Amino acid sequence: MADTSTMKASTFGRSVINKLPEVTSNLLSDSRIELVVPASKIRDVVQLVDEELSDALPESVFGVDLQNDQYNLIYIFWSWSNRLLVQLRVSLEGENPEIDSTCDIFPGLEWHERETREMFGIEFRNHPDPRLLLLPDELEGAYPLRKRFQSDLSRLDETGINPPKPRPKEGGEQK
Amino acid sequence: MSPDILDGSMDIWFGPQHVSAHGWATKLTLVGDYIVECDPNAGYFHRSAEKVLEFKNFRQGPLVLERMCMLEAFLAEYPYVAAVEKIAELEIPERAKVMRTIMMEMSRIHSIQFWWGQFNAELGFFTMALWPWVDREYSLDVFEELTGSRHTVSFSTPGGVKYDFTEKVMTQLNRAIDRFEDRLVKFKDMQLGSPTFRARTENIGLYDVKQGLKWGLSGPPIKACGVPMDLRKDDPDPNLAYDMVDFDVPITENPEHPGQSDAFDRMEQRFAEAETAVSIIKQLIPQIPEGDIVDPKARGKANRLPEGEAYARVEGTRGITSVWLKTEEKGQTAYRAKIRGPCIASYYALKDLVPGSKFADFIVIFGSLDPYPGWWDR
Amino acid sequence: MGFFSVLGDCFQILKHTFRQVFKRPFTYFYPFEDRIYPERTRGRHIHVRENCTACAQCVRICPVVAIRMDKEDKMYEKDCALYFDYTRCIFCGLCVQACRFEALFHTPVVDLSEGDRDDLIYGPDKIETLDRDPLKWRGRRFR
Amino acid sequence: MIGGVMLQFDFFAWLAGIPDWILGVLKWIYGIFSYVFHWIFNVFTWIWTTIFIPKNFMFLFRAVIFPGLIFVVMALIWAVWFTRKLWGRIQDRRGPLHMGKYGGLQLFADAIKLIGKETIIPDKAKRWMFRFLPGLLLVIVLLPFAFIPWDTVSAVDGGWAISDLNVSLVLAFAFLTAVPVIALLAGWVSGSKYTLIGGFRAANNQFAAEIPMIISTIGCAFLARSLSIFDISMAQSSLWFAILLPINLATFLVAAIASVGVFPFDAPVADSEIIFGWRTEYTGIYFTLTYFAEFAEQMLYSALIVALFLGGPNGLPFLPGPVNFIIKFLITFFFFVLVSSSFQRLRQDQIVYFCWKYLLPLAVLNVIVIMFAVVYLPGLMLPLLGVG
Repeated sequence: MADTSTMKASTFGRSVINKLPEVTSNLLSDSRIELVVPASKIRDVVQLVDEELSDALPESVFGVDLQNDQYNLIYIFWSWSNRLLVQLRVSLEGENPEIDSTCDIFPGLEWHERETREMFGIEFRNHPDPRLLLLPDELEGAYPLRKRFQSDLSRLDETGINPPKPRPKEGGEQK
Repeated sequence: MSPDILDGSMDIWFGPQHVSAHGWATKLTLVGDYIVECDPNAGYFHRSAEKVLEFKNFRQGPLVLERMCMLEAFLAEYPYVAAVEKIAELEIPERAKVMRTIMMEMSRIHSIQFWWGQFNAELGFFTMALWPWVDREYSLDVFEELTGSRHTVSFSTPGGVKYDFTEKVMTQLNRAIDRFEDRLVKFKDMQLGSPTFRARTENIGLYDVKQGLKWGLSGPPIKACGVPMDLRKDDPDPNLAYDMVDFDVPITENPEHPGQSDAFDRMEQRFAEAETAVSIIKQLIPQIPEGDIVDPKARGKANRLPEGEAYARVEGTRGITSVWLKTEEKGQTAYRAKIRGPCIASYYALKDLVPGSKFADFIVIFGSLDPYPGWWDR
Repeated sequence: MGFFSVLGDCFQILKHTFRQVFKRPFTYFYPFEDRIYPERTRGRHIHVRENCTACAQCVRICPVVAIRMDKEDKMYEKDCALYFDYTRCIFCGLCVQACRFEALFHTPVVDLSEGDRDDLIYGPDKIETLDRDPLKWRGRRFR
Repeated sequence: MIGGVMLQFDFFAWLAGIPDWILGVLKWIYGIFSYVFHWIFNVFTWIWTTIFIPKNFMFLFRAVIFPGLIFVVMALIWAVWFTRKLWGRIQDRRGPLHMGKYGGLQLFADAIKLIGKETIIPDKAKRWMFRFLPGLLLVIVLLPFAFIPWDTVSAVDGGWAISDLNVSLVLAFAFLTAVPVIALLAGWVSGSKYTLIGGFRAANNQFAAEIPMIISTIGCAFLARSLSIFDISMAQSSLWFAILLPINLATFLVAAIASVGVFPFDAPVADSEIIFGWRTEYTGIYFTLTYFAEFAEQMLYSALIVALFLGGPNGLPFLPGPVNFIIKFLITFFFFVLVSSSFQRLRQDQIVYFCWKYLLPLAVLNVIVIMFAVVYLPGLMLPLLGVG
């Protein structure tokens, strides 16, 4: 707990931006704040979250596929004593984007990072255990949660109705 | 761990075909009777729920969520519904709010009853496993009377709830609550006073708050350390009726190790959770207002949602359960739905928590954290 | 914890278990006794063909594609031959809620087991009739 | 042909000789058959005459049918049914229902199903030992039933008992000590890690429980001045040792449960920790044998408790000895099951701690108290015992 009283979201945002001016903040509500973080600074920001909010709970890390090789990586932390929800948003680009791993600061993020790696193909540098978490070995490198991944609609004909969308084009990444 | 100790070690796979490993597998390295390394493995229960949610519309979505953890189905489906409601800016009728809250607490009681029996079965006391499951039948009767299904309830829908309380549901509900209250008083002493139970659980799986928060633990495993971290108080959902009741966050503090919790504390904590849930339901039952149970315009509004992002959370039986939802403009389905189950943290925590303990205590530590494979495999 | 208090706790537990031996068991003698299923029980469906307008809302809402509507079979205008695949149905109740013409209902018949997988695909003749009274086919009641 | 008479082959003489030849062959064959038949007949006669000497017949009858093998196996089947039914009742269930009246034939159905199943032997298992051990286990567990004194009259005098030795108590414990050795071996030869851990845990259980259990019986042997189980049970004709040695009764019961390895002490077969302990790899008929052996061991300990502490066949005087014994046996077995379904499982180090720290001093204490009582209060004790 940084202070004895609870910390407002805007206060927290300001204190982060003061230390790291590259970060921009975006107040979602009174107790929720979103920080847009450049990919190179993610370790510093997570370190700051750990220092400022001593009871920070790492809720999750996950990716969002924005198509055309654009990805968002979202970190969510919750501090119960400050009633403060911190959401970090990192924009990534490229075929297999890379970012620093933060699971030495918050060990609880290790599996979330593993899952993001296997599902989206976002590499985490210095990750201690970069194995597959949920997927079987055949799907290594298939990245199922990307939008390009072709899912199985083969049995849709049986319903007797037309498929709601046109079928995905050939050349999906399914192996 | 120095390599010469590991020379005489034995790797043993706990699961996936183990009797008590239902949908998970953990690789343990034993030296003698002591575990020196623990490698929890996930993925045996993976049903690609997040990908499935991208193909289901917003009325079908809760069905996927409630199948993540059928023991707390009312709680599990709620975050998705809440996220949809946030994006669509739906108004929820008062009656639906109270009904949701009552059924979510009932679901919590059901989940605790199941876990109570499960934990005793893991400790080798099948008598005490079957007795709470008798009470659980009464909870299931309530669910069946209300929704027509015992586990996969599909109760909440964007804009309200699907099934209304009838006279008979209220009778069943009161009966289940009263019976559970009686039995809880009777069996709490029997459970916590049992010498063999104390011998097996005291000082087993000890961790402190700081460590637990770093792993991402939430809910009863943290509250058992004496920290009142509870979303029902800290981040109250406007669509739930927790502001209508007066309750304290249940915590368990053990004077022998303050700020830490062992398996015994976590058992005690779950009893306290059940008592709180019972008191919440008892306060809410007289306060159920009259009115609609679902917003009549919600069905049309929830068909196509505006573009938006929402993060909805609920204090589940096992910890913070949340859904992060992103929708496209006029999207019929979710663009991205991230399910954050509480048990991914408690299963991951075994990695650091288990080494150093005895092989026979592994299942006690595992059971006391109450992980459910659906929550980490999704 | 003294020795004698531990002994007392042990005897307390033994007392509970000993009493339980002489109580009536909670479970019931299943095939010969059965409980009363509530009205809302989401069992197998029944299709009222007179009310059906073949709007196919139930087919569209079904999250697992368990319902198939046969539109080729045009015996008369309002034909709507529904095929329910109970190997896939998850009994979520969405199709019954989607029906606005009171043409599709759940029944409290929940024991659908068959010897053959194909028998679980209920054709139009089977889905429109109940082969037994759902609540009165078993001998004794329980609870 | 030089220098000899050419014997002309007389075809007709040869032809005339054929019947004799055939007759000779037939006689020869008949001789063989009659010899064999007489031999078998003599053997049967010998067996027949030996068995139907009344003394021999009764011995065989006792060994095979009534207090012997078939009775014990029937009791075993009943015990399995009773245990399951009682567990069901304690756990608010009904237990087996459908086979026979009240599920009484359930065990036959189970056994037929298990025997019909495929026997899977793991690749890493030592095949012959793996096959041999379950049968040996059942035999070893069933053997001490020969020393159980079912009747007030000894076997020599024609009572309903099989045999007795003047050291039968020691011999019974010798057999029972072999059980965890077999469990350990079975765990070893199964070639699996879980079975190995289970085997060692079984050995650990016996290591913990055996000493308190044997010391609990010392008091009985002192008071009866004999190591024969029959003599011990007959020494209780006026006063049961349960009254003089109540603590030893309790310690013997608990140590017996620990030694069998059922519920509070089921670390060897703890199904939530190690899958089924040393029995994990056994399937089909082998599993049935080990399963029976566990129940046979429970029954054996119940019978020993009755014989050593509860007066054996002594009891209501108007009932025959075996009936008295069986009534007491049923009650003891009931408590055996009741205790074994009332507690959480102990860890194996806690089992050793418990058995050695609590059971052993208590057992010794009771023995010492009774020794002093015998020495200093002879007037109080010995007339009651009927041995003074």
